[in-house]
Amino acid sequence: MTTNLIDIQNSDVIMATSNMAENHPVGFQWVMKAKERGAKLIHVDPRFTRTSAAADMHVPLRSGTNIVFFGGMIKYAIDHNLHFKDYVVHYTNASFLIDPEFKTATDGGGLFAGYDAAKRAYDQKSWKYQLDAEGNPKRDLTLRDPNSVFQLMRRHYSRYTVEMVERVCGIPKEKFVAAAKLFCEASGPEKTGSITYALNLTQHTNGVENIRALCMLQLLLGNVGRPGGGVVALRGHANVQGATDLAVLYQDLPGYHPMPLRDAHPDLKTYLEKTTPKSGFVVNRPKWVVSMLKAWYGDRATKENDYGFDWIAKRASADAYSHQHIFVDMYNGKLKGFFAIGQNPAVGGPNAKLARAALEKLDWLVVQDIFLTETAEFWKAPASPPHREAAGTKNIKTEVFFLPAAPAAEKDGTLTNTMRLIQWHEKAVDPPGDVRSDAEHIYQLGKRLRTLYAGSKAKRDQGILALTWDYGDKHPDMLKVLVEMNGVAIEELRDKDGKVLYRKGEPLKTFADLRDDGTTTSGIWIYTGATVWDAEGKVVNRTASHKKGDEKDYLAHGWGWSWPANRRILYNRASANPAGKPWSEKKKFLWWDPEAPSNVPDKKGRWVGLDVPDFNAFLAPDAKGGDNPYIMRADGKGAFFGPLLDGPFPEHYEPVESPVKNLLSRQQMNPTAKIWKVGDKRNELAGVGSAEYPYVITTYRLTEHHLSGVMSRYLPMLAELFESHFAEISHELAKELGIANGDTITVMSPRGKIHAKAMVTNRFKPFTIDGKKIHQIGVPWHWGYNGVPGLPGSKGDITNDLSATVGDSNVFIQETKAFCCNVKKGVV
Amino acid sequence: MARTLAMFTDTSLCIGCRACQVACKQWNELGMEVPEWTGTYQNHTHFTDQTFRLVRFIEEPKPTGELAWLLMSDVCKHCAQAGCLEACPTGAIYRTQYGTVDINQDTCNGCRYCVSSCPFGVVAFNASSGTAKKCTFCNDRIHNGLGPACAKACPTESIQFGFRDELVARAQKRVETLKGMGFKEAQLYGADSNGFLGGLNAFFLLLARPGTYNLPDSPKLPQRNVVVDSLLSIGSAVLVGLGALLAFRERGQGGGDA
Amino acid sequence: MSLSRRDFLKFGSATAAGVAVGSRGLDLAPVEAAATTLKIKEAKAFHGVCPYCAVGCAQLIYTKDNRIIDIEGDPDTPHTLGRLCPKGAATIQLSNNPLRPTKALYRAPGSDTWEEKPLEWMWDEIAKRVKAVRDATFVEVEKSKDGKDVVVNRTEGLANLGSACIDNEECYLLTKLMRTLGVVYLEHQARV
Amino acid sequence: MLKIPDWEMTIVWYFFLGGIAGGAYFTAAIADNFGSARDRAVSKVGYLLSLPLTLACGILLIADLGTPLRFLNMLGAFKFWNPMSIGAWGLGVFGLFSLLSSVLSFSTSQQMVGLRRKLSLVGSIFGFFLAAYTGVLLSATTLPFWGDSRLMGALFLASGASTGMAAISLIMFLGGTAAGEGWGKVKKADRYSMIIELVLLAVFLGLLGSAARPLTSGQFAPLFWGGLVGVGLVIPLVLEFVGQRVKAVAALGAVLVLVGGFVLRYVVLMSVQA
Repeated sequence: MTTNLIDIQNSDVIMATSNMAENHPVGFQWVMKAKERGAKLIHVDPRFTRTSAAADMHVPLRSGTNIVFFGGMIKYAIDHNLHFKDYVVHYTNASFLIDPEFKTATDGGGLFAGYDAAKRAYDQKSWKYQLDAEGNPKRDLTLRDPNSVFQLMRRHYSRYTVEMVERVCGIPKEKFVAAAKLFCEASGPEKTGSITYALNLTQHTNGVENIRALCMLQLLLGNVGRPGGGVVALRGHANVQGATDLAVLYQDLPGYHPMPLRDAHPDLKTYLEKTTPKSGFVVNRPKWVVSMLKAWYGDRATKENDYGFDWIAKRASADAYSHQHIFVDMYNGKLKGFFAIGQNPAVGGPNAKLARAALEKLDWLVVQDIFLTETAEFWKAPASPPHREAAGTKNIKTEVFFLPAAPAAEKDGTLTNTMRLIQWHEKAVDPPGDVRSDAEHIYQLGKRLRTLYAGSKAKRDQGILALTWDYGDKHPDMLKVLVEMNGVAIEELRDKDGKVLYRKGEPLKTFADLRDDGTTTSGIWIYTGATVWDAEGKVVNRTASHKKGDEKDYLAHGWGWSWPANRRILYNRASANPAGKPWSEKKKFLWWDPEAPSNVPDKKGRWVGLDVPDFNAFLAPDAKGGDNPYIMRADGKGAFFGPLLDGPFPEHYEPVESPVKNLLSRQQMNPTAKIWKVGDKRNELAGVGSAEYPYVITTYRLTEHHLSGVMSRYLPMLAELFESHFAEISHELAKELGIANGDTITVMSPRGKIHAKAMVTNRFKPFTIDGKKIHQIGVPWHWGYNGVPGLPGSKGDITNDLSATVGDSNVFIQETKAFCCNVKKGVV
Repeated sequence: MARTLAMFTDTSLCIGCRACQVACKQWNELGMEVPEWTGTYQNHTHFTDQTFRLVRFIEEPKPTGELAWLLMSDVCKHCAQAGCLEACPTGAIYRTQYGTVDINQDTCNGCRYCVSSCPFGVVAFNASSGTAKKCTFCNDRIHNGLGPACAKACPTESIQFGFRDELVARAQKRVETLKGMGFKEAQLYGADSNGFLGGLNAFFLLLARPGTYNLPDSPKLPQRNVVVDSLLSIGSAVLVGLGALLAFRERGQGGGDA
Repeated sequence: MSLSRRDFLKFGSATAAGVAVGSRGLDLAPVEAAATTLKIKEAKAFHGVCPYCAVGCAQLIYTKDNRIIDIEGDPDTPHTLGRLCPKGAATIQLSNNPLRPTKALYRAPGSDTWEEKPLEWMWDEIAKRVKAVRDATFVEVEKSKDGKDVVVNRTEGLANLGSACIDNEECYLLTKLMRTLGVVYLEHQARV
Repeated sequence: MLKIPDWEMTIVWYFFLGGIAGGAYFTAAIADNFGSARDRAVSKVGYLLSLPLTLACGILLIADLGTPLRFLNMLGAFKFWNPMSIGAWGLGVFGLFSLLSSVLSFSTSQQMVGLRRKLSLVGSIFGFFLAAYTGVLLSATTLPFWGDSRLMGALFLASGASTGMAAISLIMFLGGTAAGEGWGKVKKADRYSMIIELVLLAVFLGLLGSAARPLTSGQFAPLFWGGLVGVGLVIPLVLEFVGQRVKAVAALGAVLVLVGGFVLRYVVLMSVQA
C-alpha cells in the first residue's frame, strides 16, 4: 500500500472496496478511529458483510463490474469539477499529450487503437506521449488539448454515466450519486480520502486494470502521498508482501527486476539497457542488479562473467510459468518434480480439481507445511466424478515427501506486512521432534545439491557451486541471511574525497550507496538499511526495534523498519504543493524548509516533516524534477495514461463467465484475457447468459478462517467457529428454489460441483441488471477434506472446484470473484 | 473493596470478528465444542461451559428499510445483584474486591442452582469438572494488573475495560453522540446502578431494544419472591395442618370398620 | 526476556495476593490465591509477529520449559495497539496442536499410507530427485527469436509454489536456490 | 437464552420422597399429639417412614451433585434467603428429628412419649419445610413457569402432606394394621389435603395464566391433566367417596395419590427442562 494503516485515521472518507473488517480486523481499527473523528465509511461490495455493518453506506454492486463503478466515479468527479486540479496538473500525466493516432475504447467499440484480433493482443505503437524536440513529453497545462491524457480520459469515460452504472452494476442511481458525491468531495487541499482493496479487485480477468481504475480515481482527487489518502492494498498472508519483494514469482527477481527473458535479455548488458529507464530513480537499476548478483555468487561473480548473470534461468516467454501455467503444464505431464512450500493448491488455487488431478501426474512431490494439507494428501482425496470415481490410491504413482515445518513462533526471521513494514520475530521455542524451519529444509536441500554437483566441470552447474551458501552448520543463521539481503561493502568504500564511507564488511545504510562495480552486495536493494553496524561493528537489526510512536511521530518510525528507507507513506512529496508548501495546515505532512541545512556545506534547504522524504531530500521544489513526486516513474508523474497489455485506460469487460452481455461495448470480455484449453473437459466455460448456469457466484474469505484453511481448519479454536461449509443465498433465490436456511444444497459450475449448507440471508439481494433480475450467491473457500477429527464442520467440499482456469492478461491472476453457477436443493 | 472494575461493550463498534471469543478460550484454556447451526455466523445460541464470550449476529432491518447487521459480543454481566451468587449454597460464587463475580472451582459442588438462577443464562455446568463455569472476568489477570483477555484482543475497542464510573461516563457520552448520528434507539443496558440488578459490571451499549439482542428488558433477581412464596407455603401448611387436626380430633366418627 | 511490565495496566491497588471476599463459612484464602495466580508471571516473553494476515500484528509469546503457554498482542505495537483478531488469538494452536506431524513422512508410489522417515534420508532423497529431474530436463542454450544462441540455463521439469507464509530470509534463500537451479516455474500465493 | 440446571430423575425422586417424608412425619406428629391411643400405629409408621426416606433424600441429593464429595460444602454458607442453602440445612435438621422420633417411637415410657410428642411438633415444622422448600427453590429461579409460580411451595407442601398420608395408609394396609380407627383418620386427613391441593392447583394455574403453558399444553399436558389432576387427585377423591368402605379400593386410592405426587414433581421439573 502507498500509505500506512495508522494514517487511515486521518481520512475524511474511506471507501472500502474490500471486506476489511472481516479480513483485516486489526487494521480496521484505524477506520473506526477515523469514523470517531467524523469520517464516513462507504462499503462497496456485492455482499453485505461485517464491513457493511460498520459502514455509513453500503453500495452493493454485481461482481465483476468494478471498472464501471470507478469509471462512473471518475466521470462524476470530472463532470462536477470535484477533481483536485492543481494536483492533477502538476503531479500526474494528465497534461501530457498522446500520439494523435491513439484512440480510446469509446471510439474503438470497446477496443483501443492497435488491437490485433489474431494475436489477441495490442500493438501499442500509438500508446505514447508526443515528444518535443528535446525528447521530453509535450504538455498542455490547461488540460484542454483533445490529445491530452485528461481529455482522452474524459472521452474514454464519457460512456460511464450514472445510468450506465445502474444498468451494469445494479446500483440504484441515487445510491451511486450519493456515494460518488460523498467520496469525490473528499478532495482538494483540506480533505483526503482513502480506498482499500484486496482480492476483491485482483481476482478478475481484468484485475490489474481494476486496481489502476482505483488508483486513477485517487490521483484525480489528489489522494496519493498525502495524509489520510492513499491506496490501501490489503494483503492476505503474513508475508505476501515479502515473498513478492523477494520475487518468489515467475516474472521477477528480488527487488522488482524483471526475470530475464531469452529473447529480450540474452546478456547482462542488454538486460540492463532494456530494463533501465533514462530518467527517474530506476536509472540506478544496474547498481541494484549487480549488487544482487554479488550477493548470490560472491567472489565467483566477476565483471568478466557478467557477475554470473547467465547462471540465472532465462524465461522462454512472458506468457508462461504462472500459477495457472504450472497446473496446466503439470496436468499435461511436462513437470516432473514439484515443491509446495506453505501453500495448498489442492484447495487454494483456481480449478482445484484440475490441480489435484495434475498432482497425480508428477513423479514426485515435496510438501513442506505445518499440517498434513490436502496437497500432501491429494492421493487420499475423495472421489470427484466424473474424472475420478473412487480414491484410486494404487494408481497414483507420485512419490510424496512431507517435511514438517515450523510456524513463525518457532523460528527467527522477518515478515513484511501489508504496509511494507518489516518486523523481526524471535524463536520462542524449539520446534518439536523432526520439525524444522522452512529455512533449514531449504538450506539442507541446497547443501546436498552442492555436494551432489561438487566437482562438476559442466558450465551449467557452476552457478550452484558458485552460490554463497554458508549460513552455519545445521540451522542457517537468519540474521546472517538478513545482512546479506541488506548488502555489505565488500571492501572499504570511500567517497569522491577519499573519506571512508564503509569499513570492509559493513552493512550498507542506504541503497543510494550501492555500486555497479562489484564492490557492494545487496540481495534485495529495497531492504538496504534494515541492518547497520554500531560503533563496534556489531550488527544492529533495525527490523527488531520496538520503539512506540508518539505525538511527534505518529507513524512510529522506531517500530520495525519499513522499505524503502524506512518511509511510511510513499510519494509523500505530493503532500506539499508544487512550491513545496503544505497544501493546507490540516493536511501538513512533508514540506520544503528553505532554512534547514542541506547536505552540501554552505547550502540550505531540505524536505522535512513527519516522514522520511520519498524524494531526494535536498532537491528544491523549483529545481528540475522538483515537482515529480512519483520517483519510480521515468516522467515522475502519476499515470492516468498507463499502458498495460489490455489498454492504457481501464475499460469494462464482463467476466469470462457472465449472465449478461456487456452493455458498454460489443467486446464481451477482456480481449486479451488468458484462457487455457485443458483436455478431458477440465476447463469448460459457461456461455454468456447461460441458462444452465444462470447465477453469479463470488468466493471469499471469513475472519475466522485463513485462506485454504491449513492454518485454521486444523485449529480447534478456529475450526469450531463455523458449523460447516456454507453458501450464502438471498431469500429471493431461496424462495424460487424452495430452499430453507440450513438445507444442504448443490452448487455447480461447468468445472465441478460442491455441497454446502444454505445460509439464507437478507445480506444477499438479487441485482437488477438492465431491468433483469440477476441472482448472486457467495461461497467461502476455506474448506477441504482434512480438518479436526471430532469437528465434522471443519471439513467440507472444495469451493475452488467450481472456478475456472482463466487469467488476467498482465499477470495471469484467476477470476474467482465473478463466475457463473447453478444451485439445486439437496445433494444432486 | 477496591474501586469497581467493569467492561463496557459498545456494540456500535463491534465488527463481529470474534477475537474476544477466541482470546477468551485461549487464555482460559477452554476446550473445543461441536458448534450448532444457527442460520448465521454465530456458532452457538447460548453460553456454554467452554464459551464465556459469545458474539451474536442479528440481522435486523433499520427503520429506513435498510439492513442492519447487529453484532454484539455477549458475556457474563457480573451483576451488582447477582442471581447466581445469591443462589450458590456453597459460597463458591463470590464477589471479588473489584466487584466482579467469580466461581471458586475448588469449592463449587455442582448443584447447578446458579445455572437456573442467572437471568441471562450465562452460568453453565461442566460435567468433567463437576462444577459451574462462567466468565471469570479474567480474575487472574485483573488481580495482576492486566485487563481481561477479550477486552485486550478486541480490535475496535468495542470491549472496553476500566473503572466502572469512568466507563459509564464515557458510555453516556457515546450514546448521545450516536443519537446525534441518527441511531435513535441507542441505549445503555445495565449501566445504571439504580436500575435493574443494581447495575451490571459488564454493561452494554445497544443500538436497538434489548429484546432484539435476546436480552431481557428488565431482568430480575430470582430470589426476590422467596419471602412471599415461603409465606404462602406456611399458609398452605396451616391449611393442611388444620385438615389433619380435624381428621384426628373427630374421635369415633367415620373411618374404620363400621 | 522476562515478562514485560509494560503489558500491565495500572489500576487500583492490585496485588497478586489472595483477596478477602464475602465468603461465609469456609476459608477461601488458599483457593483464592490459586484463582489469582498469573500463569505468565514467571514465563519468558518473546517478540513474535502474527503469521496470519498481512497486518503484521506484533505478539508477545510467553513460554515455560520450552513450551508456549500464551500468545497475546504486543500492546506497544503502533499499528495494532496490541490487538488481535480471532486467528491471531489462536496462534498458540499452530504450535501446541496434536494434529501436527512431528516426523518427516514419505508416501511411496501407489501406497495408501505414510511412512515415517529420518530427516537426513528425506533431504538426501529429495536432493537426488531434484538433480535427476534437473539434469534430464535442463536446457543450457536455446535459439532466440532472432536466431541467436542464448544461454538460458533453464529447467522446465521442476516447479515451486510458495510461500507467502514463510519469512523473508526463507524466501530469499528459496529464490536464490531455485533461480540458480534453473527453475522458472516459481510462484507463491500472491497469484491466487 | 436461559439455561436449565439439568435436574432430572434423581431430583424428581428427591422432591417426591422429600414430600412424603415431610408429610408422613407431620401426620405422625398430629396423630401422636392429637390422636387417640389407637392412632399410635399411624404415628409409628409415619416416624419410621420418614427416616429412610430422609436418608434416601440425602443420598439422592448428593448423587446429583457435580462433585458429590463436596456435599458438605452445602453447609459452607448459610443464606437464609436461599432455598438451596437452607434446604440443605433443613434436610439435615429434619433428619435428626426423624431419627430421634423414630427411636422414641419404640419407647412406651411416659417420659419418652412426652418428649417425642413435643419434639415432633417442632420436627413437623421441618417436615413441612422439607416438603415445601423444593417448590420455593424452583420458584426462585429465572426460568419461565418456575420463576413465575408463586404457589409452587404451597402446592408441593399440600402434595407432600397428601402423599405422606397416602404412604402411611398404604403401609398400614399392606402391613395389616389397617383395621383400626387410625387408618380411617389418615384417609380422611388425606382427603382434606387432596382437596386443599386441588384448590391450590387451580389457584396456581389461575395465577400463572399463560406461563403455565409448559404444563397445560404441549408434550407434558397429557401427563399433567391425566396423571396428576385425573389419576392423582380426582380419581382418588372419587374412590374415597365411592369406595370408602372397601379397603382395597381405598388402598388403590392411596397408590394413585402417590402416583399423582410423583407426576407432579416429574411434570414440573421436566416440562421446563425439556
